[in-house]
Amino acid sequence: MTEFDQLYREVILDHYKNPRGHGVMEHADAQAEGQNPFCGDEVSIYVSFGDDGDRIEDVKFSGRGCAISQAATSMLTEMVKGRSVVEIAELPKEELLEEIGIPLTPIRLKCAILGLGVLKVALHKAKGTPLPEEWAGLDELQLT
Amino acid sequence: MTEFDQLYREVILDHYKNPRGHGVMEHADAQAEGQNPFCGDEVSIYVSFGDDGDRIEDVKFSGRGCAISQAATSMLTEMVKGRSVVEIAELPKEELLEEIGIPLTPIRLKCAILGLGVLKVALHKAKGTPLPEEWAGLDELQLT
Amino acid sequence: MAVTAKPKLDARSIRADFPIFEQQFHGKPLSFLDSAASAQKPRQVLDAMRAFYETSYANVHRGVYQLAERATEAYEGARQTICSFVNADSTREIIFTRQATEALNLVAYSWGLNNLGPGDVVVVTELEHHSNFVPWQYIAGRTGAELRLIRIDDAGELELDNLDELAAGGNIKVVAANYVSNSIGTVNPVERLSAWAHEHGAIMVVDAAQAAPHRPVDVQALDCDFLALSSHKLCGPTGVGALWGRRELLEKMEPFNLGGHMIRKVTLERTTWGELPYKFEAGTGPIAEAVGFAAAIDYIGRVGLEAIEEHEQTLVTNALERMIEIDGIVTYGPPPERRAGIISFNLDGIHPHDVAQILDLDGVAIRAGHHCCQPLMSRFNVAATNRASFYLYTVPEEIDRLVEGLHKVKRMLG
Amino acid sequence: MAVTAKPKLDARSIRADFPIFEQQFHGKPLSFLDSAASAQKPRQVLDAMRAFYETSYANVHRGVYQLAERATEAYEGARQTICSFVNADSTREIIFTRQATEALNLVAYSWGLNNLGPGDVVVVTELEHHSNFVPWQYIAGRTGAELRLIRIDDAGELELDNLDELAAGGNIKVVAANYVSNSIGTVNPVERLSAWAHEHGAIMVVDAAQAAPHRPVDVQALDCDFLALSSHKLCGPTGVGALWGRRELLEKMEPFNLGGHMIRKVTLERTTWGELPYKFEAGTGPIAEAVGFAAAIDYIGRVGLEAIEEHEQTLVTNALERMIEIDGIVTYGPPPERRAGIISFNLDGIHPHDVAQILDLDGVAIRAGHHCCQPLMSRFNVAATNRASFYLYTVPEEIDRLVEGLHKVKRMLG
Ligand SMILES: Cc1ncc(COP(=O)(O)O)c(C=O)c1O
Ligand SMILES: Cc1ncc(COP(=O)(O)O)c(C=O)c1O
Repeated sequence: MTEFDQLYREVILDHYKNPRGHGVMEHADAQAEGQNPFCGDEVSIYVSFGDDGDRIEDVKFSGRGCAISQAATSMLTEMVKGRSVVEIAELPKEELLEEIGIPLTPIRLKCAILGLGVLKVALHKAKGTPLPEEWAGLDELQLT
Repeated sequence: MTEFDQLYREVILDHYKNPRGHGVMEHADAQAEGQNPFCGDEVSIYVSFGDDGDRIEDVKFSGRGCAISQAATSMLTEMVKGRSVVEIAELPKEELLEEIGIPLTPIRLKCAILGLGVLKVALHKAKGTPLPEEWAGLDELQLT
Repeated sequence: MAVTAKPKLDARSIRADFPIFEQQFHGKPLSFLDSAASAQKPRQVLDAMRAFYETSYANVHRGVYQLAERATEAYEGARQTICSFVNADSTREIIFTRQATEALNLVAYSWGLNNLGPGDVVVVTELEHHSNFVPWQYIAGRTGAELRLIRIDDAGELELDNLDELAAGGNIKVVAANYVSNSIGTVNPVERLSAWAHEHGAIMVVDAAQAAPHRPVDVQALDCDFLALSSHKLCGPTGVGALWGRRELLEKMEPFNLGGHMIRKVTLERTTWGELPYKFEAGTGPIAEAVGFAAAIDYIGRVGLEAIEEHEQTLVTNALERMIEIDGIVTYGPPPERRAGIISFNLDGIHPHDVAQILDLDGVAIRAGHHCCQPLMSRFNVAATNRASFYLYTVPEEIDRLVEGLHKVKRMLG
Repeated sequence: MAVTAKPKLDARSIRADFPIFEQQFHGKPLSFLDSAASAQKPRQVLDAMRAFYETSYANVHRGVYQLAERATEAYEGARQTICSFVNADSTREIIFTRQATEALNLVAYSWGLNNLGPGDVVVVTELEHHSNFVPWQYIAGRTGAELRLIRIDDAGELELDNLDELAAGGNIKVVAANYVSNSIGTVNPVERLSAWAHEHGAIMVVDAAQAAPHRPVDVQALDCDFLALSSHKLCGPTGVGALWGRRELLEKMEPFNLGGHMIRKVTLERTTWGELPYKFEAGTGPIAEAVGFAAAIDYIGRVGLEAIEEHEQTLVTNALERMIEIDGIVTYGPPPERRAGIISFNLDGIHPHDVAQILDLDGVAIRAGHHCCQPLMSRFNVAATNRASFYLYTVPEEIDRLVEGLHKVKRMLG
């Protein structure tokens, strides 16, 4: 397998070209924006909860980013749907990285986990779930 | 000639061990203190003018410094006595350095010309003779 | 300047001076098209620093012993080299800093904190690198002064027609601009801005970090008041830069960093400052780095800045011609004759990170990002661009590789 | 720390790592007894920097291409090395600066300008280097706070009995002290000062520029809030140093220098700051210098700081014993067991410049001056002293040469 094929393997390209969950949600129960300070990419995440309020019913995202960040956020939306808020608030990034399944340098890692971070911020704001400091500050910019 | 002999040649050692014009002048017509910022050495210079006020009658100096600065200031007192204020205000440092007659590195040069600088400041303060900026600021510390 | 025969530059033989090109990346030779971020270093510079450490190293200025004298001579000699390089009047006007950024902060803090207040205006351009933008924004904020922007047109050139509107209702105190834009290569009319600044009684601060590697910089001709440089952009080491400042201004300014070497006398009650330039050089200086900086100036001086500029212009002209043929490409910036060897561009719909990543797999290194110019990115309504930048060691084949690479990116992700 | 077998240090074989000793001065081998001003560099450090420039150089952090990744890895790896070296919790607490002086200015400006005011007191010691004295004096002056001194006794040790008097009638906000005095070698009881500072709700700022080359420095054990280092004093390159700061404090602080790399987002209206440590690292960092700094830490780490300390103590004990036999000599500072490898002295009636100059003619390099410690010089009522300082490459014969040289000085000028 060439390095190209490794990095842009088919599933990544598929999610990149046909992102799942791409769009804006009008009346989201939870919402956050965030950005990757290294490249300036911005992502918005919208969440609706199930009737019990404990479960993620739907997730959408908008914003622009590189193939890795778009594909990773697209995969993320599929991954979290139907799972409990608490579970996702605690989801280790490794689970997402495994799903992505490509070798990432530190700088591309930041692309890959941006969407997850913004999702965690959204849950934190709506539900008060804990936000480990690794993820803090992503949404600091909403005022500007 | 060894390097030592060059640097500490007899006349230097003589002026160092038996400085001419060393002391304080009670009622000086002109006076200044100055210091070498690189080593912290301080020199005070006292001048009395002849009756016409245009000539340097006597010069004394106090303060402590290295052999080069002490010897140079001692030589300076001999060199300027009887000469006109204007002439000394304009005296190029080269004239003193020639008299000293030893090879000086940049840092030792500052030692050698400290006394001359302070003398020029004293004349400037008493007589308003011009003070090229090379010599300015030597006495800035008298307030501290 | 006298009219001389056309300068020539042999990029291939220059390239042999740079050890970095001796290795392969991903099995391919390196096309380093990111010199605007930082240039590679020739052996001559590395040798000069090594020799300095091995034979002449000691702390400078106060040592009486021979080694300290040698080190001082080398350090002050480097200052002289920089002084001549920017055509300054005196080495007292040359202050060693960590880089251009610190040079600009020095001016913003030391001049700005004490001279700005409510009603005052600081003017910067929309083209600025954050290093000549954020310090002014911050110090303006602290002092109550206002920050205003000289806007650019769609070609990335300063809009100078409405300068007087910009001046309305405020007291212009500082005009700060880069000489060459690191993002899109625009060469700015600094002389004209200096004249305008001085008409208003303002100081003119020039960020020459990106200009100095590529074209002669002459503080007299620019008629500015401060000018900032970085060594690492012109083939010198990291860790050193310089500020040139007009002596009358430097003399009236408070110091910035405080500590050893910059004082005249310290007592509990009061400290007095040393002479220029030491007043602004607290602590042990970037001694070996200054030696390397001077060696780099000598190196590019031997090649000739006019020759470098011409070489880059040929490359840019050629590259632009070929790049605009790529379907869906957008390039930013002015025509080749008014820009340095820098091309910013986007491939429609493809994120710069992906472009840079795929090029890298073929050994072609370009930059993708906001290039520390977020206000400019906002102006062009993008989050990031790709940037290819050329320097004296760039050879024409590297442009072939860049263009081929871009076609490949389109095939893969388009 | 585990009890280990007695550390040993073979100064002669260490010396062979330092190219500077391969040449002669005035026809004699070099006795470099001025390491307290700046240490010489081993081949290992010079090699590490050269290899970095030749194979891995690019600007760090934002580059997507491989070379930039390598450079970033090396730079961040160096941060990790420093983090372990001072036993910090996290690399986020390690900020690269130009040297200790800038590290101390960063704290004085960034913390001090925003936290000090009238009624507040900054306490420094009479032993301070200007770099940990003048910034506090200046910022205290700007903010209306008061500067007070912890005095020393005749042996050059801090007088801690009347600390509470010192605190009377003021609100102590900062206590700043060096860990080892560069002038007379005193090792200060920093733990005790930290405890006292914290009792009063003050921050404890430690200048470890002179300690770190000679003994283990552990920010947890010292329980301080900020600690400053310089690379060049511990066999690393010039142009780089580091500040360690307690995260909670760093997070609340305003940035110091502003510009590229330290921002999160820049707009005309407002700029937000990046994460630690980048918030405090504006502009292109001292990249290769950081790599050299880490290589130096590795080098002295392999020798062992305990071994270095013991080696220096043996030298100091021996040197002091022989020096005090010289007629008319005055030495300053505490007994060998409470000092680093530094001896300050005066030969009655002979100016230090002359002493150093005559020693230099025999290839013995010592320093003569105020050592950037004018308040201390005032305390001892001298304008200057001679200072001989030892390091890991110092061999016993150099002490013989020093003592012989001093006898010669006395014969010549006494
Ligand atoms: C125009 C311009 N200004 C300032 C800088 C900042 O340079 P440095 O990071 O060396 O301070 C750069 C480099 O990126 C630049 O291109
Ligand atoms: C105790 C102490 N503090 C601070 C400094 C300043 O170090 P630098 O000039 O590397 O900032 C020194 C070095 O002279 C020192 O010995």
